[in-house]
Amino acid sequence: MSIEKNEEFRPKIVAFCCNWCSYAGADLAGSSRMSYSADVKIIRVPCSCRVNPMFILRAFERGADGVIMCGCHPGDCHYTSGNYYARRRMTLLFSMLDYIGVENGRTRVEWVSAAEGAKFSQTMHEFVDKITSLGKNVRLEDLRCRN
Amino acid sequence: MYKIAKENLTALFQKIAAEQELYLPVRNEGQVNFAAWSEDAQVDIDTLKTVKSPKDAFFPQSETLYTCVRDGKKINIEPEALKEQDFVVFGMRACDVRGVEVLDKVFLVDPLDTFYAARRDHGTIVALACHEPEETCFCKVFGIDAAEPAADVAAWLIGEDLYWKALTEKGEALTNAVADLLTEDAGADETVNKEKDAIRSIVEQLPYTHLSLEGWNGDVLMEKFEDPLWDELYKPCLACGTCTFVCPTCQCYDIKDYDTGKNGVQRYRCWDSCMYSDFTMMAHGNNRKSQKERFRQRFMHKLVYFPANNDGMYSCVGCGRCVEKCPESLNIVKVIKAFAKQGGEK
Amino acid sequence: MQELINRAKELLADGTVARVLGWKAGDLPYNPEPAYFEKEEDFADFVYNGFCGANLSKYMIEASKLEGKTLVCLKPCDTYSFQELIKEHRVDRDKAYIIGVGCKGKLDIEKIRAMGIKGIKSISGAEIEDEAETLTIDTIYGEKSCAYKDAMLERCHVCKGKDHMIFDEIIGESKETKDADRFAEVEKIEAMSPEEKFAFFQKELSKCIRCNACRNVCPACSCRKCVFDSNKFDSSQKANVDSFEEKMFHIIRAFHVAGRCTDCGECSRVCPQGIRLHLFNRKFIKDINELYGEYQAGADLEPRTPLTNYDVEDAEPGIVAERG
Amino acid sequence: MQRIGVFVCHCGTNIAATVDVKKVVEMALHEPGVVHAEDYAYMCSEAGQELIHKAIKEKHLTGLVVCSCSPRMHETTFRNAAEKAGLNPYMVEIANIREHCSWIHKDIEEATEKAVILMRAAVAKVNLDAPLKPGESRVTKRALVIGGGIAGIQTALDIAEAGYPVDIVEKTPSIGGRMSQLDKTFPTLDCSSCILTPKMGEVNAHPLINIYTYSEVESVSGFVGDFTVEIRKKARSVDMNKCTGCGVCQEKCPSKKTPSEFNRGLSTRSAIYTPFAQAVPNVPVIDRDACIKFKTGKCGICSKVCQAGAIDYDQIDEIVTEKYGAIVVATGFDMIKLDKYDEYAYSQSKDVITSLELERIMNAAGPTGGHLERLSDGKPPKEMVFIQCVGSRCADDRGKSYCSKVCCMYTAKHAMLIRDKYPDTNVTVFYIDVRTPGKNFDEFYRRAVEDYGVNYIKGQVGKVIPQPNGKLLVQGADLLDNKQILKEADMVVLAAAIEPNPDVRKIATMLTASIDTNNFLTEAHAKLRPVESPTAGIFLSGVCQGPKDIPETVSQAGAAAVKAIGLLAKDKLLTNPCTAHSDELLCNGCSQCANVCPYGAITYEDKEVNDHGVRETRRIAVVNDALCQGCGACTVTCPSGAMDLQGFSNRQILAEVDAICR
Amino acid sequence: MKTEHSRAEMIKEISGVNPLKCMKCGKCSASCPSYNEMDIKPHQFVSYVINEDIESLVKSKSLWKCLSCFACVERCPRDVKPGKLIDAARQIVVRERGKNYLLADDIPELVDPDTPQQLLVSALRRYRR
Repeated sequence: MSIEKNEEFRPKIVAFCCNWCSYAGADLAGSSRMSYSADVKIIRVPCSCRVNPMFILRAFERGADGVIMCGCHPGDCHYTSGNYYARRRMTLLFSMLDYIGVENGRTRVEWVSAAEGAKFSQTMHEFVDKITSLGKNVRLEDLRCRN
Repeated sequence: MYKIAKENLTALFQKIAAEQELYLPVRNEGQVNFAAWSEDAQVDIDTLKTVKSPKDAFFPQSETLYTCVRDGKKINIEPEALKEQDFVVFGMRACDVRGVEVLDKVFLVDPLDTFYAARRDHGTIVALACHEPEETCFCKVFGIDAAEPAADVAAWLIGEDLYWKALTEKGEALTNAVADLLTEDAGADETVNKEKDAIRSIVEQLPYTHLSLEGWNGDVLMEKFEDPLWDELYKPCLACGTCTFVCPTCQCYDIKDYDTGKNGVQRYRCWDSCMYSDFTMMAHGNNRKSQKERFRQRFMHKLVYFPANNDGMYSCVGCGRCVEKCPESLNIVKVIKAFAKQGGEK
Repeated sequence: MQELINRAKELLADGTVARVLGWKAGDLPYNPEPAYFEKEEDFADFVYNGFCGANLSKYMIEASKLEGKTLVCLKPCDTYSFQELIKEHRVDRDKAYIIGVGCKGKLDIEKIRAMGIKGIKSISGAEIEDEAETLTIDTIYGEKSCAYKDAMLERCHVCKGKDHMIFDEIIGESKETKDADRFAEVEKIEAMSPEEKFAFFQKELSKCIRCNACRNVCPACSCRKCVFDSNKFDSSQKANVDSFEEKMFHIIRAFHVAGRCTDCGECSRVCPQGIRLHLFNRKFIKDINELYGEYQAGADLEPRTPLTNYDVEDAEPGIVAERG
Repeated sequence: MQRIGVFVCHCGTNIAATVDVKKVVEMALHEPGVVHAEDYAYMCSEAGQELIHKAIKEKHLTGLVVCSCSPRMHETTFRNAAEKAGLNPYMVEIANIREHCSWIHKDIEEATEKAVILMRAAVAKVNLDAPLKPGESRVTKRALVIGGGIAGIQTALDIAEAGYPVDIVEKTPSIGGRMSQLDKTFPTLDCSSCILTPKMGEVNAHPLINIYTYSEVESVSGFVGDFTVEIRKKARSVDMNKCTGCGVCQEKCPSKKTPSEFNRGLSTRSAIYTPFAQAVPNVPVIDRDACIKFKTGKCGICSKVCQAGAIDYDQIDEIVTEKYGAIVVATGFDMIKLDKYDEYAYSQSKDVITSLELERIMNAAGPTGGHLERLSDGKPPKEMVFIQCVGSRCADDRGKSYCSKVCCMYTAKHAMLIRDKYPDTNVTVFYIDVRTPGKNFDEFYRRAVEDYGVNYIKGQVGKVIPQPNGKLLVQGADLLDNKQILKEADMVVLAAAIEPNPDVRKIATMLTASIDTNNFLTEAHAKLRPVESPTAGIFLSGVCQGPKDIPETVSQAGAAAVKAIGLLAKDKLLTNPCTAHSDELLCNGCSQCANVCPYGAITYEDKEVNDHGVRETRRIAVVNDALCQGCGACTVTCPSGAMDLQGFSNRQILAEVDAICR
Repeated sequence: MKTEHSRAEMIKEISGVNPLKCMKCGKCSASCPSYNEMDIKPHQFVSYVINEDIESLVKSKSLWKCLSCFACVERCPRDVKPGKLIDAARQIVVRERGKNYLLADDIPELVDPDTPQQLLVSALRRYRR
């Protein structure tokens, strides 16, 4: 299906949200009617520590232009320590992506609590703007999946 | 016999590439491999051995066979087109040329591999004699003459000139196509013969040249298969695929699917390696459970099974790439020698 | 070498060990192979010289399953890998008798070839005992020579030191051969623009033939079945059909060994295409050192590695962008 | 292949006004596996659920996608509906097209496009869903309390009052803990033993409470609801059943030189002893290191004088094995050692003491019979100096980084008591901050200043120098007047930091309960689950979790008891089925997953596997479903992908990614 | 002349001290043997650096009254170490005089007759590296 209205660049953005804080934060953004771009699609995971670097690379492989991961604030993890592990993993992964020449800013981590609907919406705004300014992801995609 | 000055080779490559695809040894980040020619490619025909053999030209490491595209709840199958463009592979060596003959025995018999056959039909091979053979070479063991490659065109790089001799119709056609860059040279035969003698005399001095293949043929299957020596030989093997991927004759491939999401599922084939733990893994399991069995497979195939089915032709060509590249310094020569040593002791 | 052989024979004879894992002389001057020695007469082929670069610690995974102890010859840098394998319960310390063998830097035949030396008949100066600074190489095309140092593996230029981290006894002397900054290459790349970085790695990785030698030789990559061989993540790959797959494989491989990689350098040693694979691992090591404190995998038996540990004050992932 | 039904909710106009629900239904029918799709005004209503029920039955659906509000809202509703129709509840996935779509987008085309993509992702996930069943585990209706101080006593009483048997394990010969050593308690100044002793008696007499004193936990295995604990009952050398507690043995014992632990070494005790007069149980133990009989074989006086014949020199340690459903840790605290604080001259002068030592000196049953006197010469002090924050709030490794919380209040108490009883004695307190949050706390502190004339100086003491005349020269700073103070004192009292009982690390390891860098046990959630350990079935009571005073300890003890009772009240535990599990053919047994598991749910077994015909024994990770909470930390740590999470499997998440990126 | 901000930053860099860690307990001032001779007291050094009033600090008597006995460094519970701040402030003075390194021969003319001997030892130890 293609309902694209015009030819302007519409980024594909995958957001991994932990069930306990960030997914609830996104729900709050919704119930508070705090809009953000429809280009963001959320995948629910139990905890940010469930996010495997392979998921992020897979999203890029399949043509995602940006990937953002949201979890509970450090110290507030439902599972006590999950986001601490996630933080190290993502820091190293992002550093590696930067190192091999992927544009800075295609990936992001933000801690969003269940009460921070506004922050969720604001973060998504910023991220969509950033990705839009970076343009299409061409460095990490698999050409076979290209449109 | 024609010749062309080395300095004019770029013009020759330009001329060939204008009409058809051209593959030749190119240096990239310190390594020489066959690659498509381009103006800024760093062509290197002095390096004796490319890391990978040129078999990709006819049997690429991976190639799509067909694509399944979903249309609602129906599935359409779109086969991949066969090779239609002529191409030239320049700079193969005598051993590599024999490697292609081995592949022909596999892919050009019934059932014909149409993808391979199309490439063979459209490809012309220009082979170079080996100016300075190296200590890992043992082509002579398989009756290959490094001084006189049996390709569509044979060529010799001597001093500042390349000598050119068409050997087949395809070779003649290519020669005609580039005729205006070649000059006829009456004294060429003599120069080339001298070079051939020099090459052959070096080959005689190589440490592996006199390797004996005694005891290796299609008739020794069970005896060799069951030999306890394999229990020792495989042990250092890491089960990587280096030897098979640099080999000019290894022809095993796997067929896999890749789901592109929006562009359907591509079914492609890619080189497999008998060294890999999932080689010939099937739904019921694996019929070669241990590394020993997989390791044995490679050498038995080259030295016993293949000759058994192909009138005694071995599927090793003595290029020595595996000798150079095995991470733990295992190779077919050591295997042959180990059996010979054991034979001596018995 | 003779001392090593004598001691190994002695330990075999008195039943302390059931076999010896060392190196067997090759049929060319530079290609010894890892081998087991179980009988006195096997030792005729035993060799230990500058070309014995292989890290034997990974072989101990299989050897740990055998009856009796295995005497294993480990160079100083190999002992880090061995300790890491102990931590991960992949080798059995009780099944190993470790002789820490001396090391004065190991040789890379590819470096010798790259000097245009070919048709090699013999090499002298690679023996471990002498202090030879020069290799003399007799070839079909005449006698050549080169400095020992110039023929050393890359990893030996950033040697971690001459101390064995774990051993039962030490035979032979070691020399620290470090003469370069371990992270210099990484820093050079870090300083590039994103475009340059991308072009650099695109080119470097385009050589990859997915032979898996880097993975299979790696003592940290000791998975029974690698994710790239299984369908757990739909991740089975046998060839790099698209350049994305090269990146995926090498990034994930480096990530999986991050915090466990001892920087033994085997991956770069074995790559048939000369890809500088250590550039990936060292990037992670450098980041870990900078962000989470100096860490050398395999230097101790502490079970937690930087990626299975955390500190509440850890840097945020945004630091990557801030560093620029 | 699944047979999936897709149900699109209008949510009145909440969804339908922005998302073209008919289009979503139409697009759903093109998706693989989808055999049914329909929309309805309110899917969560009875009528909506009926539609689902009917479709499951008629179309033989194996999986459901409900495109509706957030799963946090109605996932349970739809799972229950599916279960009623005979479908496994975990075969339901929700596409959140309200909160994440219709409510935040205005453009119908855009919102519809996104809703379709979210639906696709959910369908992709259901296609890989597998029926899951919560496991069950039994609950042993008995609790263990480790530590017999006020925290342990209160927890045990509360649990026992609810009707569940409780065992208390106490390391020392008597229960009572630190509180029994205190003289008075703030802010009411009741006598500590007057309020504690009745509770000790109550515990002792309670039919459901069993006390193991002079005992330690030896090992713990099992998991929530079903722990097996080995308790080492150390040899007491006195038969508990025969002893009448008459005390003659202690009087007659010739070895009386051992420093009394109870009096903080300020007095001595006999080799056969009860720590204090009101000890529970009132049965002495023989300290075998001090006993002449044990050291030389001669003596045996206690045995001779004991009319009950209770002395038993041949007793040996006994191991008791018991099963418990819940374990409460109440291991308490001790004061830090002051050996790194030479500047306060604690080791040089007998007249520099800690506040706990002062408690004993002030106590009528203490070493001085309750008279405040210098330990060096027995004279009453005229000038007393209190130094606060000794080792608390310290950034270096000499002390502790945290505030010990109780010192400000007990120092005010000490100062007030001294000024009350000895009006001639001047009291000076050097403080950094005075922290008095708590009911009637600040009033208490102000009374010390205003009514009792205690001299509070804002500033720290740099050095205490013992003088030849027996006095102590205190060099401090007065930061408010900006001057340095030199003051001669007769006694100096150090408010030393408190730290968790050093044994707690060992206990935490046995319980796989997490512990922080200061050795305090970590709570499952700092705000919402403050009395539970992240390890299921382990509860925290008292100072082992963090510094606190008596009222706070007692409240927490009650809270921990309630949590334990809540667990013991259940016959069976239903376990979350979305747990991790390890593919034994891929597992390396490398232990990395156990390193990151916050619940200690992963153990390793040597197991024989058949790997495509290769049979061998391998070390394999095994996940305990009762402990695993399904966070997934292990799945990412596992390099081979052996560890996967049910309900959020690798392939399911990848399928969602693929569907979104398509 | 550098700005006060950059001088404060330099003091922090040289001393390796984060003055924000100070909890104003005063143990430094309580420990200081030169306290009475000082116009700015040891615990105040910290707030001068926080407030970036370095000029007052370098002009103060205290700068040269500090004996560098490091009692405050030893006893500071917060790892703030006022003695190191003072040492760094002195280094700033020395640097601003245009000499990064002190030679033994230069000392006599720089020395204030009131300067305690221990300070000279400390200064030599510190600046003659």
